[in-house]
Amino acid sequence: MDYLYYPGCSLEGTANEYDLSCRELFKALGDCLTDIPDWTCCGATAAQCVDAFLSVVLPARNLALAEKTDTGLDVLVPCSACYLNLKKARQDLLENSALQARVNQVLAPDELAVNASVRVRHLLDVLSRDGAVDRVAELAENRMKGFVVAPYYGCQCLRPFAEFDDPEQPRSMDALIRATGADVLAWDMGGVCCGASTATTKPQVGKELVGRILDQAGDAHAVVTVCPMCQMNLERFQPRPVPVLYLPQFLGLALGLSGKSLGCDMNLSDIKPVLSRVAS
Amino acid sequence: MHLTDIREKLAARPDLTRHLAQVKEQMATCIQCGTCSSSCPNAGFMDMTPRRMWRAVLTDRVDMVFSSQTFMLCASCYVCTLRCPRGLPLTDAMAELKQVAFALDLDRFRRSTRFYRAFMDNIRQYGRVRETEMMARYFLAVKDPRVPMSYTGMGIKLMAKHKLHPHFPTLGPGRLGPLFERATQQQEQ
Amino acid sequence: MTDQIGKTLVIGGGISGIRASLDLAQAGFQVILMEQADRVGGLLSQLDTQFPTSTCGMCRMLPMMDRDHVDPQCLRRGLAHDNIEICVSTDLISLTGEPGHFTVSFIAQTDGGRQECPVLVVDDEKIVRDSMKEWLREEGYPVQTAESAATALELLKTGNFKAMLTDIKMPGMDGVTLLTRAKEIQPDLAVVMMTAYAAVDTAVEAMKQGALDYLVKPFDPDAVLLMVDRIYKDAVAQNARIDTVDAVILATGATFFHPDQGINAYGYGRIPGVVTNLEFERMLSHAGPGGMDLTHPVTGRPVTRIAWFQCVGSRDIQTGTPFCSATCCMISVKQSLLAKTMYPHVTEACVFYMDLRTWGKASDAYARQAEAAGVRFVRARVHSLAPGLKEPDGAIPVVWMDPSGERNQSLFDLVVLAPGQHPDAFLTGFVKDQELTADDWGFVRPEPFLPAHTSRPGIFACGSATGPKDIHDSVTGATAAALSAMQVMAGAGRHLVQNSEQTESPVQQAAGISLFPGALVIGGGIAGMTAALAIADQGFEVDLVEKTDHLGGNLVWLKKGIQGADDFLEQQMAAVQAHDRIRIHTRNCAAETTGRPGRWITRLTPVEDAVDQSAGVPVRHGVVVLAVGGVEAGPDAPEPDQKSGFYTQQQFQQLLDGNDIDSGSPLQVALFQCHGSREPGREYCSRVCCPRSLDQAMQLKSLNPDTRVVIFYRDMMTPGLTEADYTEARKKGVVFVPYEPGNAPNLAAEDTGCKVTWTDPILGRAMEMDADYVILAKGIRSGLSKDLAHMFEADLDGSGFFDQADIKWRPVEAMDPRVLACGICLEPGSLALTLASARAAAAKAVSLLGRQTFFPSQDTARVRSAFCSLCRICIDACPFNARFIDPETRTLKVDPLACQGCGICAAACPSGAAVVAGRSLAPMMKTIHAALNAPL
Amino acid sequence: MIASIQTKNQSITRTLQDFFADLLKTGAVDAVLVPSRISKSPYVKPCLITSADQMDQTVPLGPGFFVNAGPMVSRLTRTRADATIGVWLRPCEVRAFVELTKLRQGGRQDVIILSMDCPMALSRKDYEDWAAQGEGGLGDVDKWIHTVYQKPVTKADAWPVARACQVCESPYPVNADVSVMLMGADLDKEIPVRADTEKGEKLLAALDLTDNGQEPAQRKAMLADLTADRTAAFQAMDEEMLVRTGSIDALNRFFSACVNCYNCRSVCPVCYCKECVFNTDAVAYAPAQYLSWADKWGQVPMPNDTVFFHLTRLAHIGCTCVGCGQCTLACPSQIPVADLFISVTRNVRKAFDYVPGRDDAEALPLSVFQESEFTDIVGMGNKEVT
Repeated sequence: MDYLYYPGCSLEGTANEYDLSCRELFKALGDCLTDIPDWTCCGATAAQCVDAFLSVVLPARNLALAEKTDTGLDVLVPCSACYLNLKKARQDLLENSALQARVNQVLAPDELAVNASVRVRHLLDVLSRDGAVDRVAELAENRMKGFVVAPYYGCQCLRPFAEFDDPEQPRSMDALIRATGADVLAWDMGGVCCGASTATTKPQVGKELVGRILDQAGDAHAVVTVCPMCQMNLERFQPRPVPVLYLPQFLGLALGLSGKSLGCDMNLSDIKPVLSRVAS
Repeated sequence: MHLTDIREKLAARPDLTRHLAQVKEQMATCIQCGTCSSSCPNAGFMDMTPRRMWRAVLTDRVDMVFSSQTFMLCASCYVCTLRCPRGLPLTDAMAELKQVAFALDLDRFRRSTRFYRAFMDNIRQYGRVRETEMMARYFLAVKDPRVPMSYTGMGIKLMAKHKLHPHFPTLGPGRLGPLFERATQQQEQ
Repeated sequence: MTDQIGKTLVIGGGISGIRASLDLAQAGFQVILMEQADRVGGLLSQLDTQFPTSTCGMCRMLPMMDRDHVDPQCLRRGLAHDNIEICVSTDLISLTGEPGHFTVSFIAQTDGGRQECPVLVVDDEKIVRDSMKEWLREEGYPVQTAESAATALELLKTGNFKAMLTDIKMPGMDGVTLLTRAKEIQPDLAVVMMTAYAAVDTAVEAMKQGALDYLVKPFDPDAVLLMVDRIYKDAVAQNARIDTVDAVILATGATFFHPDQGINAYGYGRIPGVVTNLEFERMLSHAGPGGMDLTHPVTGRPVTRIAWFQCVGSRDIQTGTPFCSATCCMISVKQSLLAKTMYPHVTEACVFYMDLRTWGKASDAYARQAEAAGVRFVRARVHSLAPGLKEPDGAIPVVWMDPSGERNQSLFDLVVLAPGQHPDAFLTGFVKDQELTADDWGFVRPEPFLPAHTSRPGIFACGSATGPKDIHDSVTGATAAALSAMQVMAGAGRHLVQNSEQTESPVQQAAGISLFPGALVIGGGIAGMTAALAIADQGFEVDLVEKTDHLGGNLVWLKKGIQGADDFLEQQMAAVQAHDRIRIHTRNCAAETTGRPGRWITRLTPVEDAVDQSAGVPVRHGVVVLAVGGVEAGPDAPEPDQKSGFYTQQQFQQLLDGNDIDSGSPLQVALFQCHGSREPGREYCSRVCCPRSLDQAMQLKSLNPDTRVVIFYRDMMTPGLTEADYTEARKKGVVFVPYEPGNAPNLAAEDTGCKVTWTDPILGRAMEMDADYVILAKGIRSGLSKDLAHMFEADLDGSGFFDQADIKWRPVEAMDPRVLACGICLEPGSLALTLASARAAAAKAVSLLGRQTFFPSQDTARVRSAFCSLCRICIDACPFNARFIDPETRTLKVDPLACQGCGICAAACPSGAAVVAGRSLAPMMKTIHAALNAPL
Repeated sequence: MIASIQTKNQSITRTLQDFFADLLKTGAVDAVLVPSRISKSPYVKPCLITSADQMDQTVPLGPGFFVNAGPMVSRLTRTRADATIGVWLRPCEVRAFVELTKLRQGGRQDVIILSMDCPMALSRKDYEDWAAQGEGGLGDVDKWIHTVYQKPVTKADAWPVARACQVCESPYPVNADVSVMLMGADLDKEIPVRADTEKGEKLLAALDLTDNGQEPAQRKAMLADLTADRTAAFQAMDEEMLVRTGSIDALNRFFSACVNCYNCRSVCPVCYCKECVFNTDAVAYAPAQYLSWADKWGQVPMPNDTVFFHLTRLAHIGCTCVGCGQCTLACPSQIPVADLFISVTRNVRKAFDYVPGRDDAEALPLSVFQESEFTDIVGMGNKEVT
């Protein structure tokens, strides 16, 4: 299937390997990602804290761009924060026609209009529900057998929109991980908050929360994530070295793609154990 | 933080007083069950639990609300929103408190305020976030040498991984200045 | 003539349905009792014990008369009555008509029912196919699935499907094409389109091409079932049985919330040791899976630590349940008490609650009993559970926060969830089909002042169909509904089933006792008037006694606070006064009574200060209805006066009603709940004060939205749908402050007003207000005196209210069924409950008076006078006052209406003179014989 | 009030005879019921006497006790007698009468109960031997009296008293109108008499007795010692009974000599049924039934219902047995029936905290209905919540 692709700012910067691996993985799976032309920042956490209206306008601009492509394709978003902003704006615009009118007034001079018709989907939503599991299983040839993986979901892909998974007990990664031949660590920390941007401004928060999470990952050979913020925190505040990599990196490796093409040299955590595993 | 400071500042800003009243109204059906607070991953770092803070909102204790860091520590994980038996938009309301706090420009939240300002300026200018420049602006804005120091280690790491690009590729027509302006105008109408 | 015998359809065979059916059957009417499940008994089949008795007493519902016609065994195992036709596993197909002439068609599921309605589900998503299959199979439909249109078409060629549910968007052939092709194969096939993203346009297009309807994903199981039910009913309509009834009683009950629905924060079904309270009930049961011991369902080890979580699918917007389910608190109190007392190995029993709603009669004392037994009550809502992966024995860590914000953690072996009651699919469909008025949540909304009436004349409702209810309220409501059905049948000129005993031998007739054919109703409040009118309307004489000089009781001061009550009271008073079968005796009271129960001669005398002090009127009556009401409890100690702003609820209501509150500038008002209630001296919840305070608070807020209103409460008692008022008051800005006994807010009276100081438990800060008004909710005291109760051999309970034969199962009568009570001398309650109990009492009275003569049944005791030493040990031993010495013959006699057939007399009598038929000595003698003689 | 009656002729018997005569003479009572010899035989029975000069054959205190007078008083009071009757009863007879009044088999209105510290009783065989020693066919009653009241012993004058008396824990008046306090008194000089009720006061007043006496100084201590001895004796008997009747086999052996003469039932003061169930068809079986039992059990003792009969009686009088021992005295087969009955019933009573004869107002346990009691036996019950 084909998708419109909204990478978001992080994927152009600190989460570059997430971007690389996403594109590589979808290529390998035979899906086509088309970047939303001229996409801009969704407002991240900042807009919401500074200006409520702007926090709708910024994502709305991108939705309008997507609509303008007239492809009818779903928008695939790998970054959970971007996903939530886009999705929430879409929801607000759908439910509040007055708001939609106001936003359109702001967008009009740029020859843009939004009607919130495109669907916004998280990378994990797409991977877990659009048939990727079977294709991964086919291509991975059990390459990850004997490997134990801790799926870490974070918050914003699960909540507040319970779109594709159980927000209390997420499981959508299980089938994907198993499709590689790996085992899934049975833990409760998959949906527990890592501290998100609070950890950026208050490192002690990140240290404690990430510590709590990774303490439970004892038996796992690696932790996989689907959010740049989570990835950053989990790599930055490790109580002891654990390989943390993005889900598409992990799936890509399982499919036999090269570590380099998946940006595996860019991870802050030491993911050599995973790489050597695939090499052998 | 003195009660009078906040009261005075609020008195000068009827829009914010209204905003606060709206937040209070949104929270009116809170039954103080504490689900939010025992769910909150950051509750341990907060000087008062979310429940106590909401109670302060509902009993008009603005002094307590804004002398607390609680809402600033909200990481938007939405667990409380998910679980609140009254279906209250707790996470969104936290953000609204942040908005009020920023608009009041309270000293105690200077670091956060400056950070988010720097962020928004960055978007306004480039359309997308240029992380390196944004941080530099932020460090300048807080005017506190300890702040950049605390990020040095991380910066070096990121640099080593080629994740910080001092020269970000220029974006064509993506500048959002006019859009920001129009949004501001729209709100003022 | 059979066709003239009154007949009522009762839908639902749970507690309410059985109660209503029995009431009608005993009164001599015919009943069709229809139940979808394969047995009657409803929820009770799974409950061994009930609060606040810790026993099961369901058999106490069995009739006091007509016992020979009823299976004398345990009601939980079944029911049989000559006048009740029981149709289990039966589906209602249609119901049309009007009072006195409803046409009902129904069909047995096993007999041309759902089995004959195979369903084909077509979807490319396996999860959709599987879950649809599971839902439909559970309801008894045969289901086949197809993953593509092609497979579906193959199946359609071979199978005789009645319905096809198909996805629209599928790889290969899409749903709309499938529809067209399917219709070619089987033109009468009902096709429902399923569409994922509200692609309504396509679905509507499909309907033009012959689809019956469409469903939008994600599906609500209830919506799917309703759709298939509709198809099924159309398909089998021609096979259904058709009958005619005069009235319909809807007693479908409610369904329990499934804790694994929604976010399932408590991990039900995922974490071993998390069970529902019904599952726990089975574990507690000696007949349950654990046998005599309470063991963990997975590890099999004896359970030592148990936690109960309240409000699972109740008081939770997230599960679509803004209301309280009314019973769960007490179920948990009961279960924790039983677990703690029955099993020494249970060391920790802990109930986590938000408000402990012990509003029922004796419930508060029951909760204290649990507390005394060591049950821990924690006011906290636990947010979620995670399996105790790190705990060696699989214990579940429970984390909660106390009011101060302190985090606590304890380990538990079992967590028992108390799921709430929700309207079930049948009710939803019925409400829609019959166009009944329902509330926002789908419960049937009763007509004002007619607790059992729906918006459709002739269709009545009781039990949880009208909102979550406990057994007590359900049973009362069911009997009230039976009265309404009786009224319809009487109005239609229907007759009773011929009384079978009247044809029996003259010897037995001679042994019967007959009642005086009239009723004495004591108390001229709304309860007394309602009962009197209902009894008189059915053709019996009524003497209505009122000690004051006017009728109306408490409603006179309450009426302004209740919408429509003013007119209602006027109407009732006029009707009573105009009724030619009702004699009103104001300024009178019952002075003394002579004669046996049922043949009472009660002398009415003017009250002491009445001008007319004549000797009094003797009234002969067969039943008595005590409806003397109650009053707002007075001050227990001298209290500051109204100058300092102190008012009781009643006083303040009068102030509000008289527009005597100057709220031009915002006021400060404190409402103080449980003032002198639920503590030693008045150890019960009066049930009316919390709703009244909410009402007064909202009135104050609407007078001036800036008025500061603070309600100090212990547990807000807003069970059931009244929870909505609680939420509404919060929305209006009323502040609620909980307090514990011993930590009540301090009231310091000042010259004008009162300074109220307290510590807010959440804020942890000292707070104060200069209150203009302090309103004390003092609760209700019963107006029933011991003397009056004893006059009719009834008694008061520990709180001074009428002592019922059984709190739950015989809620409006004394052990002697001829002594009835209603209104707030029976128990504190709302106007709706008072009207329900009054109508229930009237139903019981009408039923008794309609029969007049009663004969011993096979279950009542008898006397073999030849052996009787007249030692009276049996009279003393009989708990029901059923045995007496006939002064004329100097022999011992048994009153068949009072006798419960318990056999205590037979046990007490040494000479074998007291016997209960059907309970022979022989088997016991044989056992002893064998024990003594058998070789060792 | 406590009055002192001067001892006449150093004979307690004589003094009491005069006392009864005075009761009749003064009109304080219309009749007295006192044990009296029948036709000069050694056997005594309660006799109803209305004439003051008929006192010489009466034996107010002695070891002869062949009928419990409780049911006799019940017979005299079942309906109103239109007369006042003074009844002279041993403590266990008072107890029996009180139990019967609770069962509506008599009433206290027409009687004045006079009771005494118990002189105890001998078994029939011992009594006959004792009687044969004395003059006029009767033993030395006054000597017996002096022996039993001067020293608290369970064996009087070398004669072993009946087992029921050996274990009796309340050998002193309870619930009487007038109590004669013999224990420890200086019987050569006086007999202290205490009025316990208004009726008793009136009676003593009618005899011009005044409040000039006092309870013998040693009486309380002596009774306490006596009771302690007897409690110990009871415990020994209780243990013995457990061994002798603790299994069905042992129980069958214990009653093996029983011939269903029903004497024990006839003399039992608290067996009050109008018609005993054992006289009815309930225990009359068809021949085929006996034969089938014989097939099943190997043998059927005839009569068949002996143990069953005793068990039934145990059930019926479980709470009311007054421990008078008449059943043993009456048994032709020398079965110590009372030993078993006293042992069992005293334990039953303990469970209900009931003491027969203690108090008129104390209700019979079987006549009291409680929804919740003995929950360990009958299961859960929780009615008392309000």
